[in-house]
Amino acid sequence: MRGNLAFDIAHMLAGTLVLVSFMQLYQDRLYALLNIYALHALVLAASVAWQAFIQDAPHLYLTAMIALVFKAIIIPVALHRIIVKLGIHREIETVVGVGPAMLLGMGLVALAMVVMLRVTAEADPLAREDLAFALSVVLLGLLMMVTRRNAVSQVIGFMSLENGLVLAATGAKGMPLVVEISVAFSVLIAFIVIGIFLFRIRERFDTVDVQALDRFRGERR
Amino acid sequence: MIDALTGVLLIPAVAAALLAALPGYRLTARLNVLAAFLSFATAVSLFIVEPQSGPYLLVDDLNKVFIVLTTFVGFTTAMFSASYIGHEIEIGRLTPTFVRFYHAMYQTLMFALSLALVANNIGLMWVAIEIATLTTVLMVGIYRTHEALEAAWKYFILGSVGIALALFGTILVYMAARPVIGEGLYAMVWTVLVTKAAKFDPALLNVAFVFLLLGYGTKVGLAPLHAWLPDAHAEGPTPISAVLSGLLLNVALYALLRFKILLALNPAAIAPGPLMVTMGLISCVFAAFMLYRRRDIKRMFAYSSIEHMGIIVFAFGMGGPLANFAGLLHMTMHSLTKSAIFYAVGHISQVKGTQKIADMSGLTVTNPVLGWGLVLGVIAIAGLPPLGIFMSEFLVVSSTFAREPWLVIILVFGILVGLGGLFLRLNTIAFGEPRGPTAPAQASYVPMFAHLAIVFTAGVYLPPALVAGFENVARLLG
Amino acid sequence: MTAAYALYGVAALIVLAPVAIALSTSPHGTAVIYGASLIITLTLGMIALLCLFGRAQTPGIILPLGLPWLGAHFRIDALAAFFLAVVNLGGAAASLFALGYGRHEHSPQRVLPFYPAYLAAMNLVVMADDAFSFLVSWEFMSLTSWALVIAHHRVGENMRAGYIYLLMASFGTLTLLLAFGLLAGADGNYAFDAIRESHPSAALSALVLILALVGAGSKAGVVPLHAWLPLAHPAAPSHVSALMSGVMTKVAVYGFVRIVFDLLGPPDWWWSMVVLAVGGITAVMGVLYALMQHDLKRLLAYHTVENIGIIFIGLGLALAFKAHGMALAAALALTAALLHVFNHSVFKSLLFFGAGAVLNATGERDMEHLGGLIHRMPQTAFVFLVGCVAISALPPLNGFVSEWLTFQAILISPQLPAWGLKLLVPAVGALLALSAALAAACFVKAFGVSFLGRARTPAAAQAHETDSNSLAAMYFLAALCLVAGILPGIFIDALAPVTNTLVGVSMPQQADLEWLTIVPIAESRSSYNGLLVFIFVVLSGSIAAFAIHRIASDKLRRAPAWDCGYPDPSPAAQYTASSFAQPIRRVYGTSVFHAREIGEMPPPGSLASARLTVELHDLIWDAAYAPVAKGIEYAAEKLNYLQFLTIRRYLTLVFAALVLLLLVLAIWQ
Amino acid sequence: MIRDLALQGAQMLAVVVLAPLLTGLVRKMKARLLRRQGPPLIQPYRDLIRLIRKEVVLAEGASWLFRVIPYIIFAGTWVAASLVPTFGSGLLFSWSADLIAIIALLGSARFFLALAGLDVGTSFGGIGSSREVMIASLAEPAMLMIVFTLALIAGSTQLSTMAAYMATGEEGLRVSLGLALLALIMVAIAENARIPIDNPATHLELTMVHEAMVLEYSGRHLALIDLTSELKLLLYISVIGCLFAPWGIAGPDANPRAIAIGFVAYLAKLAVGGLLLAAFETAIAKMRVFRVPAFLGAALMLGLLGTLLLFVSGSL
Repeated sequence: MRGNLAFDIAHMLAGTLVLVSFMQLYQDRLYALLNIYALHALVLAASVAWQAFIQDAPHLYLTAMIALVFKAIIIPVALHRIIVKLGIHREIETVVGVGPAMLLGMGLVALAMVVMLRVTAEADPLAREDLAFALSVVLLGLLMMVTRRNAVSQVIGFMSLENGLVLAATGAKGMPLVVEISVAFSVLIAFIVIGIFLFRIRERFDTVDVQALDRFRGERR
Repeated sequence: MIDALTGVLLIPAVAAALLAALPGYRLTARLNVLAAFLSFATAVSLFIVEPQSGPYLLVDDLNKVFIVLTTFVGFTTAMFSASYIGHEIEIGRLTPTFVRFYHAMYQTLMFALSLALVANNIGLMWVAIEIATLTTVLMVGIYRTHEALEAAWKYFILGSVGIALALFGTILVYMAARPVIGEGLYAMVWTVLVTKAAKFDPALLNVAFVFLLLGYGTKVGLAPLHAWLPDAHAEGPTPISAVLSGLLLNVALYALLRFKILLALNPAAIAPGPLMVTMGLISCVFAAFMLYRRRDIKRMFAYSSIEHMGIIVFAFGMGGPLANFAGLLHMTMHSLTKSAIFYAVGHISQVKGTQKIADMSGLTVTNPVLGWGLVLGVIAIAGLPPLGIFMSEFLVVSSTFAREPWLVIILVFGILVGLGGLFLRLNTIAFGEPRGPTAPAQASYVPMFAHLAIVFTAGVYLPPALVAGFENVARLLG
Repeated sequence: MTAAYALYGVAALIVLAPVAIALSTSPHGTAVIYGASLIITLTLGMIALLCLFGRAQTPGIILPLGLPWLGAHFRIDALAAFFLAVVNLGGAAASLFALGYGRHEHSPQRVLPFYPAYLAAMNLVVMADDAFSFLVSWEFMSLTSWALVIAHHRVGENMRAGYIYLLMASFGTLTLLLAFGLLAGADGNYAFDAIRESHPSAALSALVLILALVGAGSKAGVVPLHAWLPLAHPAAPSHVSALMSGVMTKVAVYGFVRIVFDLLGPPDWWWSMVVLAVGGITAVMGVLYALMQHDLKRLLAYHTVENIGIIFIGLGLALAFKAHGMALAAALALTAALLHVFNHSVFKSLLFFGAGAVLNATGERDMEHLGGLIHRMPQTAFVFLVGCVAISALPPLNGFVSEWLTFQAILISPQLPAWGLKLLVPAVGALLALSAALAAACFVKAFGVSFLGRARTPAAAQAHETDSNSLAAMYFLAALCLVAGILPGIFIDALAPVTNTLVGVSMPQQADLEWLTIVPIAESRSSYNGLLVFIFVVLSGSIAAFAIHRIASDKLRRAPAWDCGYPDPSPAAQYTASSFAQPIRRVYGTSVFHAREIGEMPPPGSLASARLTVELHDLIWDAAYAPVAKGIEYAAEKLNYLQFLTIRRYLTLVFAALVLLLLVLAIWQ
Repeated sequence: MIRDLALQGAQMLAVVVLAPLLTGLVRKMKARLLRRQGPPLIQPYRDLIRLIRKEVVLAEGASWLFRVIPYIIFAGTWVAASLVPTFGSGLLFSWSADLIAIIALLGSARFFLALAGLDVGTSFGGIGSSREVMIASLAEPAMLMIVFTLALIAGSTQLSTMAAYMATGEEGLRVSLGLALLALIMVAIAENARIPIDNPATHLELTMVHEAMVLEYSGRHLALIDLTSELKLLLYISVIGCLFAPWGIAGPDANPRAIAIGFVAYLAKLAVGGLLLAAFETAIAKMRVFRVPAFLGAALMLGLLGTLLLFVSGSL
């Protein structure tokens, strides 16, 4: 009975994460995007916590905390600051319209399902579903990076991608701590480096638009 | 008691901390060389006494050679960068603080690379490669010119995406291993995985391999994941270009190989061969064509690295004892040759004060040693005898043509086109009427010629120990 | 054991290279290096002759080099011995010549180190007994010769020549590599013995034949793969040109013979069709190209193409006979081909030496700027003339003998059953005859325009006789031309072991025939005695001279030229090289070169001089090479856009790759 | 042995002695056909003797080669001519050079003559030798094709053997034989610089070939060259004679009577050949130089056709 319920809740949380990814994909204002990302991290934290509960693996609570504090609060705030400082709180110019992006997202989720459900059942269904969702989140994050022109939103896409990873990692029962550490570590480094870069970029150009970066080529045609 | 294995990791780690603390360019440079040499010495000692491999670290035929290779190239590059960075400070492209940072990062990179090689735990390996990536990102951006920043940014974005994909793959491997091996650490320990790989869930392994191929393939620089590589090589300091081409690509490829072995051991899983062959061919031919329009000398050789990675991946993808042997040999030879070329290129661009091919000409007249060194390097990298790469290309082509004629013809076409591109530029760089500044280079030619000498020797004679190790690995790779 | 000594010699040559680097700047460097290589090549030549005449099947040697599990195999069988002799004969002559010629080299450090290495490489190719050592030496040979071609790198066209040469050479090597890949199979039996054991299927060996023809042919300069040859050979210093034209092309022929006659199983009859056709076309095209040249060295290079064609005709006939089990005829054809290999290496080296001497004396390669050299450098003129007569296949010199044998082989070929051959062989015979006649025409032009007549430039007028070393080398080769021409029997017998190993039998023993005649099949059928012909000609000539001078007058008076009453003092009024070739150009040029003569007549009353310009098109280049270059350029241009995408686009690429692979997974199973 | 040697000697002598006579005959006939009196038969001998007596006037630019060449070409042609079976096929040294070698000997003679044309460095010499080699470049292959045809029929390139085989007449009439004969005549005309290819009697600058080459020669040199060309004419007629009219040729070890018969027959052949040539030359006009390739190309094609027929079927 409990297994079943546990399954449903975990399933629900993971599904929510995918849903939130879709919201990110849909959202095209920077502030709103930040908030949605915070929500994303929140949901992640919840699902990780739940995993910790049902796997009664205490160290996962730590991961949940990291996700909650770090991703749901600190990073959004910091990014908010940067946006204000850079004065780029304007609309994000997306490459493809929201509609097509959503459709693409649907396709990706379907693909993720097809690929993952191939997995034979003796890898337990919970892990299987989780993986399927995680994969969709990863793909959606990537899609977001691809469809946004603005550096900040690309960073957000990247981080939601990493959320997908965390989801997968926690879904993997009994995975050694090394993974969480590395994830946290990677997010930390990622953030610092991005910060440095955005700072430098601020120094150099008046935009963090990646295309502006691309104008400075080693080798012009 | 510290055995050689931990020594290889400890020395660079300590050195990194030390170099971060110590001021003064001369001292740090010397220290850097010293540390690199010490780790090289310890690595060599691995051949004499083979330490016990535990759940985190291991030594086997596959990584032994690469550890020695990595530490050796690290050592020679340190020597090279000592003279190179000195010149950079003189002309004021780098400030002492950045040099300190640079040296610390250099040792960190060495640490990460060695760790990636000796890691017995796929998670640990991933972490190591990630550290390596991040450090190189910082070093590529060190000049803080527009181009450098842009290159670093590009490298960073693409690299971290690659890292993420690789991590996902790693997790999937764990998921596949868990039902068989059971939860916990040992489901990520390489030596254990190998023994049980046959029983893993094939579908999971397949997905895992796709992610690992793309993730680590980004580091290897396979087209179409290569985009970071040319700019990172071109805009970073030349020692870093040497290390990138010579070591980082190898290490990433090494990680890929480990997982290929896993798949090879599982009969039900998708054959990794076709995927690798396809990507290899694409990279080889694509890079070969890209050589023709290059105006920046470092970018050109970066593309040639992509081409060779393509050849190597093709070889492993084809499989078979000979092709695998050739692939391993090619990895070794390429990293030695390419780093040697970058040593030459570094000094050349310092003499000429530019990296633009159009502005350098007649080097063999003005700086004979540098010029002929470059010519020799290009001859080696183009796969002409009697240097090492010819042997590996000979083995790859001749051993696979009977099996897959059309694919091999594509490969040969790529090789030929690449050769054409390389020599087209070499002719203008090394020969003809001299152009540009012709000051003699204050350079240490030792590293370059040491590498070329080794490559030459290997082209004529391979030591049996090396051969035995490679043959074991080749058999393992299937 | 002899193989070991030979390897010592090669090792000595290789050691010589670094020594040369050290000595290249010192004044004695030239003398030391060339002297040493002269001695070594002579020794190697002796060893080769011992192997050839000693008939001793020398055991192979396996050095612990090259592929670790295979080792480097070296062996000197009869075939190898013969080519070894050719290589080192040429090498010795070139070294002797260079002892004098090399002194005028202005950048010796770019020639000296590569020269001995080049010699060593050519020796190794011939001695190699496994695929890897063979290809390493083969490509090393190309590499060193490339370095020599671009020795004078400041001349733009030399660099271009070197570039094309290196590309074609690597192309050839890779083709051979594929051929060996087929022969050795996936598990890599690279040793020649192992390859001989393995019997590939018919289709496979046919493919190997094509690959070998392309690979070795591109090095030998077979049309249409010859494009690099007339560019690269003249670009090198003359003694190296002599080596490249006279010797390296023969090494290429060796590669072909080794693969097709030795390693490959019994031939299929249609192979010979391919080889014959290629040979015939090469012969005629080569000489036609040569006729259109007025650069002396380039003309000689194109003639190499022609002679390679003649050699391949012989090889093709040998293949045809071998395929139909006519061993004796095959032996005849093969002997003809190999004899021509030797002959051509001799007189082509001689001619290139002569061209080098002229180049030294006048600084000119362009025949339009030469003329009258016979007065200034009579000895060079004499030996060059000998070379011209020899290469034009005129009795009593050696060029005639080998072509005569080839004709004899053609005359046996009606007995071949295959219809294709029945139709092809006579045509090839006609082509051969045509090329012989055209060659004579071409060398009348070469010698006549550059050595006879009046000097066209001051440089030619102030020419001086070349040095004694060069002359010694040229006289030696000239003597060899005569000896091989009047005593061919000896050389034919020397080739017997070679044909024995390749087709099982050899031509009948010639040496013990009376009057040293050569009789390929039977006296009633055909025979030739160079010695007697030579003696007769000399005798009757001297008799006539003697008689006339004794009984009639020997008075002589110098006077201005009569020239039908219109003597023109300016040397420009002489026939130039291009005007000499004009009638032949009118006959063949329009079809082969799309040659057009554009005459611009000034309008009546204007004092402008009329102009006649001739434009020639190298159709093969336009059809085969230019498109490839264009294609690569185009592809490079198009692909180059990928260097300039935005990061997002690159990410899209990654993303697309991921999705694609996942789709593959989803569809797979 | 001695006898064979004597025969060989006789042959050598005979050809040299008869050659001018033949030329004289041809000239006389041509004159007669044009209803002129014409020079006496022995005129060529007189010319030669006079030329030999005269001193040589050597152009200033001439080199040593220029002076040697007349002897070389004379020797070459003479040797070639003395190896052709004329009245007897039992020549001692006939095996020392087969038909191919004989052609090649003539080829080397031409090679040197062409060089001589270039030696003094005059424009006419250039014209002559360039045209000469152009003609040769077509005539020689044609000749070789003819040789192929005949050799394939007779199964030998040995002239004496071929003559003996032809004499048996067991071959009968064959298409390729006819083709070969036709081609051979065409080549012979071209090689001997006769009308319509070239005019031995002209000194019109733009039409002459052979004469232009030897323009600078005088005295004994010129005599030798004239004698050489006369020899050449004789040689070709004798070749045609011994191959296509092999009647009366004395066998290897024939008695003096047979030899005498052979000699008479040979004289008759020469006479007939000369007559035909004269008639032909008077009947036809000289063609432009650049029509020559077509003419010789036709000869080449005929020869090739003959060979092809033989290759394809033994009975045509």
